[in-house]
Amino acid sequence: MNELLKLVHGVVNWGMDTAESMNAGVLIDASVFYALMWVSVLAALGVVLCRNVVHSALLLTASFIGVGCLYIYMDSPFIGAVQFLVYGGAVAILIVMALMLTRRDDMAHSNLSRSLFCQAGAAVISGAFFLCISVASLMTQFREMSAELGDSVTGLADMMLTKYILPFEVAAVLLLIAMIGALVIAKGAHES
Amino acid sequence: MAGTETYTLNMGPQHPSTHGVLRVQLELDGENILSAKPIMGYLHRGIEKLLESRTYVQGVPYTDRLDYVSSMNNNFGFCRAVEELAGIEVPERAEYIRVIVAELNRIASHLVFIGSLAIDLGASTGMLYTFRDREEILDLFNLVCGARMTFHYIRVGGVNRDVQPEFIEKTYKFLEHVPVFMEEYKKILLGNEIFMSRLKGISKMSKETALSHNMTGPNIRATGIPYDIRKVDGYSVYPRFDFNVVTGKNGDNWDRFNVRYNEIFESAKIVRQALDGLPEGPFMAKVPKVLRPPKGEVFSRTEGTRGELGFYIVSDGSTKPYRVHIRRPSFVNMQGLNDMCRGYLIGDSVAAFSAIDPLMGEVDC
Amino acid sequence: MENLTVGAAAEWIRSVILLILGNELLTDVVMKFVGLGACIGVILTAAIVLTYAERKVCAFMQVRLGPNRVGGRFGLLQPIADMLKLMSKEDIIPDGCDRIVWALSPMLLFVPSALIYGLFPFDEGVVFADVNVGVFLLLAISSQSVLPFLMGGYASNSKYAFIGGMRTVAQMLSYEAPMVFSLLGVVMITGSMRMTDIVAAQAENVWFVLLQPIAFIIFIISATAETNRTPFDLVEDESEIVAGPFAEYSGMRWALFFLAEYANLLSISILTTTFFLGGWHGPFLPGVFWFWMKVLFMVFVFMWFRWTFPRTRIDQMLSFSWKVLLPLALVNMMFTGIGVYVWRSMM
Amino acid sequence: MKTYIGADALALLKEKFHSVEYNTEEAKPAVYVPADELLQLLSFLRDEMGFTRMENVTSVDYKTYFEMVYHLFAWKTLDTCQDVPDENVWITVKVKLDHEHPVIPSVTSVFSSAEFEEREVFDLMGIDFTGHPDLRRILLWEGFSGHPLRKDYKQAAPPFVERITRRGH
Repeated sequence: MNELLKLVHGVVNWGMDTAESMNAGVLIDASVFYALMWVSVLAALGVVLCRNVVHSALLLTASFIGVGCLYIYMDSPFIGAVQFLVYGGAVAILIVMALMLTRRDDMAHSNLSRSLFCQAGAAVISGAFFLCISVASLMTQFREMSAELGDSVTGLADMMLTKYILPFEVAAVLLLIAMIGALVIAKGAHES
Repeated sequence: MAGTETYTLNMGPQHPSTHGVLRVQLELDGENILSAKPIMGYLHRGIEKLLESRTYVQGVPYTDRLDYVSSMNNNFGFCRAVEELAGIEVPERAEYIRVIVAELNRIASHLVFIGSLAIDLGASTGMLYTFRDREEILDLFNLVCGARMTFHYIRVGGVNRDVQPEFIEKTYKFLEHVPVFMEEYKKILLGNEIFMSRLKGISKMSKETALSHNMTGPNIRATGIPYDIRKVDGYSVYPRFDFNVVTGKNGDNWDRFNVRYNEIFESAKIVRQALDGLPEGPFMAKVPKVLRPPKGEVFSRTEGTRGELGFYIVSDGSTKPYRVHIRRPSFVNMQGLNDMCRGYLIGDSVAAFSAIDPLMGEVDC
Repeated sequence: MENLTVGAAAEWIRSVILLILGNELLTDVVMKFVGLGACIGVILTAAIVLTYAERKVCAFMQVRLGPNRVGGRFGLLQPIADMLKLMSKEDIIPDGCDRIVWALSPMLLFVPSALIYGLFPFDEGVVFADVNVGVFLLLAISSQSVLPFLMGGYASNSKYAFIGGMRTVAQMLSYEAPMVFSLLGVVMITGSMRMTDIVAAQAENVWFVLLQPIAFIIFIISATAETNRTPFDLVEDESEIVAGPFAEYSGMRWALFFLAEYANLLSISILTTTFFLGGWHGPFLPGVFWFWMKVLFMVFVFMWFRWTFPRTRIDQMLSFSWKVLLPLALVNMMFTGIGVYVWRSMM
Repeated sequence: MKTYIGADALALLKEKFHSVEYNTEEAKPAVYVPADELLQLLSFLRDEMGFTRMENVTSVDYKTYFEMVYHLFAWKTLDTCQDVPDENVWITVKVKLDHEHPVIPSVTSVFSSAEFEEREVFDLMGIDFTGHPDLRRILLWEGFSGHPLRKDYKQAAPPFVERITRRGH
């Protein structure tokens, strides 16, 4: 029995040593990151390439959730939860539901025009957008999160309710107006 | 801007809440019902045609299969029609026994109604309770005729056999039990806020609409019209008993429910009076072995549990009826379904199916 | 007594694994998987126990016996029989359905239901992931179960399923709001969104059900709605839309929906226990006993609702959420805020 | 109590509608009316004589001719009757129809409640109703041929359905 245990210990220790020498911690971290990244990116690609618009919308949700997981993986669960709740839980559902409720003759080919002209136009626009974003993010000097913020939630709360209270409230009012406007429009459509 | 579109939903014939094989074609705008079209005939067995090839006495068991929840009332109606046609005088004791079993069956049928309404509104526990108590009545019938579902107890000229003292004793016991279980339903169903809000003000029907659809039974009484054949025609020995015609006020589902709920008490009252005054004597009139009613025709109606049950029989003087037509209350009541559903939600349509209380065996005949 | 805690059990498992592996780091990694397995084990056990419990509770309410043939007088093996039945059933694929979406729906539905078990504190120190935004993350994850319902409803190519899917969205989105706001009261008193902190705060003072009775009621009601149980089971409403999104599923796929439903039932009971009933705390007995006693009591309460109430109508249900529960939750939150402020300035 | 319409009321009817016929010998004579005067008679009965309830609509096949049968009831005190069992008069109206092409005006314009019953008669007896809002088969399915309640109806042989066996033949 003891012999067997010793053998197992030996194998385990050898394995751990090898893993350490190969920098396994970093490797695992990176592989998880890349896995989540690929999920998001492939889902996003699927949004563009799918022929069925409902599938596109569902893949959009997958992409949102992948990004949310990335946030959580990068130690900011609050942002991740917000991503889940707002994008995965509300925005995506509304998009999917709106698409499902709209009837088409053939759901399998319901995505937008697939002519070469449209595709080229889309490629140019998205390429330009991608360029802008990447330039912007490359040129920005990212700072380490300052230690004084402490716990990310309380830090966020402090900032939002003191320093940035005005923009916060303005955004809230704006959303409220948008909501009421949407209600009014929807009501009008129903009556006509 | 693109408009919205309506769509058709076929509720039934296989659907948990259409009470058998009824199919209702709902025209829907979202969850709002624009129209409801009942489509029936899935249980059509041609009983009217079958009765033409049977003798009058052989025809009685077929009526059991019409409204199989209240077979006694159907037997009663058919036998009354045949007796009227053949001029048979039914002994008093038989009439009393008939009234007793018919009213007991009415209670049983209304209990099924309460239970099925409860389960359609999601309160499946309510159904189990009513079926538990209906079981007592079925046991009584088992005692009196040996059957629990299709009795064939009321025969042309009287009843199949006399009631035993044990039956009378147990029926008294059951009548004492009636207020007890009714109190229980009050607790679990009537007092429930959700139950109330699901029924009050839903499927409202005015007196005029109910009359124009020729609705009968609890459905018309719920609108406030005291139309009860037992009172209006005063057939059999009903005029001797003291009972009220229960009516509603608003003609909504709540009233339809309440009318049936309170009718149980009235029926219990009739049964008690009939038991108290049960006369001695024969339970069967002298009916010739081969019944040949004289040439002629008859339209006889009785108050079934679901409304006015009419039998139109044409005799050509032979042993078999020339033509039998059955005026089934459920069938005629179905005309009101559209009015009861239109403008309400899918959830209300289920309550409306229940409240109209159709029995497909009767609708399709 | 000390040895009866879950923590002690975990320590013991850890020591065994350590003995076998002989490496601290690897043992920690393995222990994470043991924790995962325990969470899944809780869900699967719950599905078995709760199906049996539901049948028995239902039978108790409905004056009948319930399962009494399979496995002795009390029908103890009934869940196993049910499981075998479900597994051996034919997998019917409806004609004209959106195959991929249809097949994914039950699996995806199970994911959020199972995932939130990682955030529950079962006992002193027994929590898979003690996140500092636990409450928030939990609500976020549980909100993800809307989409699978919608997918199932859409892909089944059936109008009943589709209506069910639409109802899910309306129902879950409207009841999420009062649920969140009712929990905010608890979070404000505790001053933390960490689940263990909330439990600890109740151990120090009183259970939050006493401090936040209105929030407790709102939470119970909206949790019932979130898990689609009577009186708010309009999604699977068998008397109107047959079974809603599940109408076209059979066999194991349906069993997954079923499993998710019971996982959700247990998780809302655990949530109620954690937020309002003091978690694992209680005198005399080890924490794990208290915890499961409270949870099972809550499960019983939810079953009680299910078997005694009729079902509401969709418009009544939505207006109840927006016109009654949400304002009530907001008012409750305001008063809690004032109370917390006054309390802190007094201290 | 249920009573049949009195002799003087019938005489009044005869006076109003000359084509109306009834057998004075019988105790409860049915009123025969030609098809084209049916609607006038029914509106008269409803509006002037208080026969507001069309309780029963049916038909009989007498091999050489069809007979439509209407049972009407006059329930005088529609709203007030609570406990007093009151007069309840009824009348049978009949229409004889040709056996080859039975056509009759629909009474739904006078008694809208007859809609389903007329559909039933159309379905099972094959009598055509002109002016009916929605004349379709009601109990039998659309593709059914024949009208089963006719005396000369012969049931068609059940269609031969090849038996499906496990081997596929």
